[in-house]
Amino acid sequence: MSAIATPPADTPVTIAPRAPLTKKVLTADHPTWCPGCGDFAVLASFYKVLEKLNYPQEKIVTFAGIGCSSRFPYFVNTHGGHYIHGRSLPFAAGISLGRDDLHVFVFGGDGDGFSIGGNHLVHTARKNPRMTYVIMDNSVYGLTKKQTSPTSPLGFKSKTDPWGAFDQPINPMRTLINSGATFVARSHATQVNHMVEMMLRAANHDGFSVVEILSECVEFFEGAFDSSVPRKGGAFQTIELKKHDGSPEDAARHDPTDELAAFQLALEPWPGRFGVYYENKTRPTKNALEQKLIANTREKTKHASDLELLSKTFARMR
Amino acid sequence: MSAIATPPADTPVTIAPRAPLTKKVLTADHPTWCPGCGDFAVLASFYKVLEKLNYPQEKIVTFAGIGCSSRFPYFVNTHGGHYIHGRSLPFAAGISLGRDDLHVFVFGGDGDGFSIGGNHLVHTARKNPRMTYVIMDNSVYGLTKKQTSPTSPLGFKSKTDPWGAFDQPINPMRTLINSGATFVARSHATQVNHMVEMMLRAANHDGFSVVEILSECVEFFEGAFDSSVPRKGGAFQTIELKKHDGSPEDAARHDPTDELAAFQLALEPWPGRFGVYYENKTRPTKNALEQKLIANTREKTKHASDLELLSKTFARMR
Amino acid sequence: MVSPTTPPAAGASPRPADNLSTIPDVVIRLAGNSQDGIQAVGGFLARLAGRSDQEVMTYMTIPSTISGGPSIFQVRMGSGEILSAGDRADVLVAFYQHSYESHRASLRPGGVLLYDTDHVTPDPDDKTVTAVGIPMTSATVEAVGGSSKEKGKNIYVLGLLTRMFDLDVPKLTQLIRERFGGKNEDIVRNALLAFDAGYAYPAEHLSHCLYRLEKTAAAPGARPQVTTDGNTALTYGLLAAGVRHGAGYPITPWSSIMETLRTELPKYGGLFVQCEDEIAAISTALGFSYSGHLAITGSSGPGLSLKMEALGWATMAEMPLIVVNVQRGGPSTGMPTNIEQSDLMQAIYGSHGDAPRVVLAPKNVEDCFYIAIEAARIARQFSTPVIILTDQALATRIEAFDEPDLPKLMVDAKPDLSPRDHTFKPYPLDQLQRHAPPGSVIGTGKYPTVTGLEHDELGHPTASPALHMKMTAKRREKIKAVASALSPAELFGDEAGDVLLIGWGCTYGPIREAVGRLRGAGVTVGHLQLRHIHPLDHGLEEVFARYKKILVVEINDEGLYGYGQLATLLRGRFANPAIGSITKTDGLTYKVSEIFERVAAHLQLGDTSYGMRKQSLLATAHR
Amino acid sequence: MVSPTTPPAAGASPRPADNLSTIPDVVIRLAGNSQDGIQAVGGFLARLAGRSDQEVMTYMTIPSTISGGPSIFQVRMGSGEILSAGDRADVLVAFYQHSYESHRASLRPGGVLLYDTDHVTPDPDDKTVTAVGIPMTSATVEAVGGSSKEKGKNIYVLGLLTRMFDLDVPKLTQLIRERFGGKNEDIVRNALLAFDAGYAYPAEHLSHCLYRLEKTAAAPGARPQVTTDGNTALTYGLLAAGVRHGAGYPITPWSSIMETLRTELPKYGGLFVQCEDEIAAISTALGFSYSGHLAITGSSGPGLSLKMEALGWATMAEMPLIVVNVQRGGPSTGMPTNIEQSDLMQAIYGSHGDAPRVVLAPKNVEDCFYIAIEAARIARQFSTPVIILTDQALATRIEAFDEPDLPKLMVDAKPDLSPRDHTFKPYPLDQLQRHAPPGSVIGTGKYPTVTGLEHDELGHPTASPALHMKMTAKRREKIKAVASALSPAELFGDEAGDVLLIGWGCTYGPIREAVGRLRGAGVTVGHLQLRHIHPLDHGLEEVFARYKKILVVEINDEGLYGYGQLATLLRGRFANPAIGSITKTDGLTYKVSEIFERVAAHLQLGDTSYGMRKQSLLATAHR
Ligand SMILES: Cc1ncc(C[n+]2csc(CCOP(=O)(O)OP(=O)(O)O)c2C)c(N)n1
Ligand SMILES: Cc1ncc(C[n+]2csc(CCOP(=O)(O)OP(=O)(O)O)c2C)c(N)n1
Ligand code: SF4
Ligand code: SF4
Ligand SMILES: [Mg+2]
Ligand SMILES: [Mg+2]
Repeated sequence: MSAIATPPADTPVTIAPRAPLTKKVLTADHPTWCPGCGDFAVLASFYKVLEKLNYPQEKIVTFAGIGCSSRFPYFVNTHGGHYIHGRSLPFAAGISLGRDDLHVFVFGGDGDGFSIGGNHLVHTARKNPRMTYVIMDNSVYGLTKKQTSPTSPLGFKSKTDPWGAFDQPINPMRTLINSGATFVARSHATQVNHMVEMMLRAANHDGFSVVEILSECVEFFEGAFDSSVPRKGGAFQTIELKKHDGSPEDAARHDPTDELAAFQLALEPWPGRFGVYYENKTRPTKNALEQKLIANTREKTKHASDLELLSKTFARMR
Repeated sequence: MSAIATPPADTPVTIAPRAPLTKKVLTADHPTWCPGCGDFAVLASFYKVLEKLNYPQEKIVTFAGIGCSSRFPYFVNTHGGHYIHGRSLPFAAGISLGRDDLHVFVFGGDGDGFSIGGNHLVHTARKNPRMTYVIMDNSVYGLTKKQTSPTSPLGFKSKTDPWGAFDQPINPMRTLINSGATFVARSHATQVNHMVEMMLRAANHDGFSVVEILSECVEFFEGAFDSSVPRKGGAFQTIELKKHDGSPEDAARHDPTDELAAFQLALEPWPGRFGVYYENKTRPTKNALEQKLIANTREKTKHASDLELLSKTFARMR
Repeated sequence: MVSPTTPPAAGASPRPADNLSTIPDVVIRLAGNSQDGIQAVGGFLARLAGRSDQEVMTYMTIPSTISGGPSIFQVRMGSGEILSAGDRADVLVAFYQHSYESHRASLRPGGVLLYDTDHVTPDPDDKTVTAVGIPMTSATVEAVGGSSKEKGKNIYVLGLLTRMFDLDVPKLTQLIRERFGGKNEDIVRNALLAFDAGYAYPAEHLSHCLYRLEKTAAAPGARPQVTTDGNTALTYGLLAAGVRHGAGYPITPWSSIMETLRTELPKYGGLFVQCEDEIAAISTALGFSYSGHLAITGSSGPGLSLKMEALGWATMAEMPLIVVNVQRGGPSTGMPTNIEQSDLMQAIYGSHGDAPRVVLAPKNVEDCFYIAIEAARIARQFSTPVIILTDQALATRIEAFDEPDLPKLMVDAKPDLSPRDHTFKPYPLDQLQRHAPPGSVIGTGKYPTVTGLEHDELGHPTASPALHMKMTAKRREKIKAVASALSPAELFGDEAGDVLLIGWGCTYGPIREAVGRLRGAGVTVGHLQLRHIHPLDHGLEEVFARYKKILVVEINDEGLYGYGQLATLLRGRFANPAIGSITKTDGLTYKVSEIFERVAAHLQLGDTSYGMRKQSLLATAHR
Repeated sequence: MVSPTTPPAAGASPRPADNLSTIPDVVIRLAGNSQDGIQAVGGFLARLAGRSDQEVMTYMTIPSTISGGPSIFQVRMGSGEILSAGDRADVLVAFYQHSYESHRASLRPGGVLLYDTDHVTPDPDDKTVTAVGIPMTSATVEAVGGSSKEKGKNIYVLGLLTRMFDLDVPKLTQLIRERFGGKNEDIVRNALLAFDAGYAYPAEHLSHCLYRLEKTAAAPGARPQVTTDGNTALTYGLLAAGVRHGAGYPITPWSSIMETLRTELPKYGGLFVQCEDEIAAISTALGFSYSGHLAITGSSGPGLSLKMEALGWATMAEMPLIVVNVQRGGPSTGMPTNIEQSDLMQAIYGSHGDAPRVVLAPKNVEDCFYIAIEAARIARQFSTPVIILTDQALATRIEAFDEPDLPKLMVDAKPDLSPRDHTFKPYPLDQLQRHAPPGSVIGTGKYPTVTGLEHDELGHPTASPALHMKMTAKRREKIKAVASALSPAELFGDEAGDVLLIGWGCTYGPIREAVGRLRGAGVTVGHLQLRHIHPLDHGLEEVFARYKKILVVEINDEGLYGYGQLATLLRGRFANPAIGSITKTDGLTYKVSEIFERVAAHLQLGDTSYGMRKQSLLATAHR
């Protein structure tokens, strides 16, 4: 594996001993979100996640597409950026595959991820690059001020469906499980501890991990997720993990490695359950596969230098 | 419903009494495919399907994206066309929604449909416009001469993966079922009768229907589908339909209205089974929903003429 | 002269009878936060002007925060031609300290500052304007009752302005009723309470700043005026043109066109599809067009970039289509709520290959309506994609104009499904393509294929060198022929002389005003506002030849070689070194003074201040 | 003079000793079907020329059927500068009747027609060429054995041509061994059998058409020649430039670049990702660049249209990137296997907004290698996207050129992860942007955001008019600065005079040959082949001023106003009415005679045939 492709994760960096990451260090611009927007809680949880992970600050990358939620990287003091609408996943795959030593996080909305970006989700997922993707689903287009999104429920009255949406919405969990992502979880912006847990597990997953977080747009879709908010009379139902203890209760519990069970869980009626739907620890990452290819190939070419390799090629063209 | 939106299907056309459609009438340019290409059989089957359906010739539309398979429309003597790569579905949705009196068929390859066009599949399917989509899957990029396609199996040696593909391929049946298409079937280019039956059922389905046909590229992926070709030692296993007769055999049979069962069927190991995986006869088409909206709205505006409507609007802007 | 007035108890006081000064027009800038409803007040004033046969133009900014944030709305209304929203204001209404601080400089000397004493403390040493402090917030709360909090102070200010300028109370209260009528009765009542309270603000405190706007009488037989913004005018232009189908994806500032179409089209038996992205949108629109219904798609900058491939197909397949681009600040995501005219080259050249297409640009809000009709006519007649380049400024500003003569203008377009005879070819070399939609019986029995591959006259793919040459020429000559079917832009001002100013899009008004001032300063100057960008109007070379200098005024960058996009295009066409360029990229519309000064600099005029109104008319009105 | 020779029994016959005529170069056209392996024969001849220090250029057509179909391969080889593949052929090898009929006209009077008597019956009345009938098919079957069917007749023809032109047998058999060596031994043996059989074709039947190509000796100390096509040269140029990461999606004729990169990069520790579409491809490539590795993406026409939005982001975010566009016939899907230079305007102006970027164009196969290195240098130094506009003709044709001096040229580029000090700003206004990839510790503790929104120096989004002006100017001035870092194109021919010919891309060779002929005809003519399209080279205006006429020769349409794309650009920049345009859109490279005639017409020269070789040298060689 050449030095160019991937500086090893443990490259010695000549700086003073690090203080642990704190919220203060991680805070950047003041968020431009509307007061009360669910995205604030996601941001707060992400700070906590980074504190716990305590990666070297300069090795964290926070990227996004376009949307209210996609303004996220401006508010996190790490390397990062704001790409174009719907294309952040292939961009982030380039970062991850180019630099195996980095920790890549992508944030975005339901429109960014499931509408214009829907195909990139599937094709990024099937390649399984090491990175974490957080979809902040408010079931509406926030930044463009209330059009129907692919997760807007039937009957939702938006500016593009003033009489109520009637195109069948997608089912995010079903879509994510089907995409081939090797870690799929669901959380809720009113549940900070749960969000932190899900994002932590996603970050620690060796592969392409996705967390969908229901995050209310108070401006354009107030109350969208009340049915899973206990203090609004809803129920926040988490997924119970199968214990494989042979007990009769265990039959109803979930095994996240079981794809069919995950699919079935995704078909449960709204508001459904929260937690890890699917996890596949065995599929190799594209990072690993490409590095293996590089290693094998360089083995075959006897680790010839770049100059030797290219000179040989030209010699063959004589 | 205004005359502009949708000329009624029974618009009297002042032509001589029609002779039934024949292969001769339906044949256009001579196919440019390589001798032995599976696509010839799909074309032959489609002629048969049209003969059986016997629609008025001028009301049939055959459209496609770009690829070997997508050259289809040149070979069928109906209205039709050849659009850009991967975008034929939204184009065809425009035809269908613009003209409810037409019969719209779209053809294309696995690259056109699952790679560049993957997102349009999902979003067209969830809208459920009335049309039929036939994917001619050869598990390779034919027209561009042998690159890995999203359905190329792991290990397939192509020009872009000379050592064998290692990105996880998509599972077409799973993808189609998940897309929200209301009719999903699978067939094989070596099985003309089966193809005809599947395409006929798809054409008669009131909604977005998809048939995936395994169609061998003899030039760049010879033998890809031999394991389901009996004369090459494979097995062509069709789906047995559940009879709901309470018999023990019936438990193993398939009910195409059962989405979870369809998903499970899609997870069967290669080469899997052929037939109708999923069928949903209850979801309304977008054609119907939009027409209902138009009818309701025009009811409310008391069927005012275009001039009356617009004059009123300007009066409000005074 | 600063004289903060301490608030009296609310209550109507008689209006000092008839010592009101009459002024021809006034520029009022309302500065607050976007949730204060200042746009509504601006809208009422604009509508009132429209209903009073006056001219009006508005201007607004949109904050970059997602909701809330500082925002302004400026209205210029009056008699005579109102061509711009005004470089500087005669009246500034400041709701907050930040409003005051950011916008004080925009107030002309001698103008009137109205500020909310509940939030603003003006600079006591500022003596060049008349400052009137009014407890807008608390007076509104008092009038309407505590429940509505600060809501309603916009309407309070409307009442105040109505009093100040002797505006038409019945018309305004009618407008308030119309606007809030659909909602619950309380809202109308509260609004009227606030309006009355503002109107009733003791006149003695305003006595030195009461005016009367010159009344304009409608010409006998004139059509009534309508008041609206450019996106709305364009949308209804499409409806008048018989466009009944469309597809799009949201993006600012295009979205309001698709939202209105989505809501309106079903009434007309049509439909609009919200797609998953801009590529799907143009594809669905092309599907509609193929099916026989001329369709519309549109977007702003980033979305237009995504449509480039499909647009090339439309040229190759000779498919009619209308594409609206509401331009905004670029490149990339750029400045989504600012104006820029930087997508012109892309509109013409953005697709790969030689893919000629028609590009039009409306010059003001009224023209947004008419250009939509023109675009549809061209698209149908020439079976070609037509791009309408409008922009953020036109999209959001309000103007009043004569109500269109709908019975004359309305187009009733049905797909032509008539059987085609034996001469039918989908791509004839010797005549305009006439697309035969599915459903048409083809006499030859050979059904046509539309295609993006090079093809022969029957639509079969070909790699024949001769055919590619002929078909390329055909597509080019067809677009050239469009120019002959259009009426060239009208020349305004001097027919020959020192300088010809060329503009396109929203620069129309400021250029025209600048021309007036330049002529006042003794310069001989003409003005052409090009509405047809591609192909260009016939006969421009003769017009150009009559001027020493041709300056193209645009809101885009000067480029690598010192010329804006239209200037580059004109130089490329005419290779006329007299063509120069005036550009800027601050994301704002031109002020008249900017154009005046830039032209003056080009012509090396001495005093560039000539003809500029320095003092507010409000100050002189009382003298 | 037609004299069909009836085939004798195969067998070597002694070569008539030394009465061979020597010719400087020869143009051989092989016409058959694409599965006949004529490209392989052409390739062998080209490689042989390269190894013999001769010049060579090839030309081929690709059938529009998916596999099979008529196809040609033309080789021009010899001493002296070979700048084009030859307008017409000296030797035509016709495998089939259709080959004969389609290509007979391309044979010069006095040339030699070799036809397969098993398939072709030539016109017996055709007396202007020497026709030699040979049973190529049956003789091959006889030599190799029935099993291989018709396979091998291409190598048989190679043997025949070797004999005819006294080519180097050991070098050729060596090339055959190299080519087929990897496969099983039978294949090599069969190929050599076929070669020998062709070589052994009885000389008496060829006695009146045996020649010897002038030998060229390598200059002392000269580098050995390499022989390859443009796509290959470009790919290895990228490798030499230290580019180790890329992403793409297949499309003809771009695909071979991505295929080679996918195969080669792992050897160099890099990787290439095949993506789901072109948008994902440019996005992944930008991700690589952001991560610190200058990356490459590319496509042809339709795929480039899809990259326009992301390309605008690259300009805004100031991200380095190399984008290759292998141009083909447009618009839309167009003519995928033909040449056209019609994507130039899109390369410059295809994205919305003012999004300046660098555009380069290689002039021949060798230059494909060097331009890749130049592109990488510019992209890194100026942190900007750079588009390389190559084309289908360069991509697929074979030329021989001096092996590059790799030890001098190789670039070893590692991401710069060094800590950035307190002066670091991601978007400094007063200097070139220096992207700090993730992994770099930022001294201020404030980590940078790269963005497509307008931003301040620290990467924070802004809608400030002043900043948008400054940043727009910065992005423009940066690209202007690139011009100063480049060496301008070299002027060839007369330094002043009647006409200056300007070209770009694959027109280099034919223009240069045409210049030679025009000068021979007494015209004073210069030639500039522009490799830097955007920004243009400095100093062009002074060069232009020295000529009465400037003609830009391009393979694209004359556009609405009569000018090709580069001509339009140059007129836009210089407003010089002397700039005229020579264009065509037949999907083929220029013949020298076409350029000569078009220039002659512009200059109103009388005899346009001057200097054109009418007769084949083969005819005169024997006189
Ligand atoms: C190519 C392109 N199309 C459209 C837009 C306009 N746009 C910006 S954000 C957005 C969608 C916002 O919805 P979502 O992704 O759900 O994010 P949210 O604002 O709800 O967090 C759209 C359509 C754009 N910036 N670029
Ligand atoms: C935008 C764009 N990208 C790429 C191409 C090149 N291209 C043509 S067909 C094709 C894929 C062919 O594969 P598939 O869809 O499976 O069809 P097949 O030829 O195998 O039937 C590609 C990549 C194109 N025409 N347009
Ligand atoms: S518009 Fe909605 S999603 Fe956007 S910031 Fe406001 S509340 Fe949040
Ligand atoms: S390349 Fe393959 S898919 Fe294409 S026509 Fe030939 S056999 Fe069929
Ligand atoms: Mg959203
Ligand atoms: Mg395929």
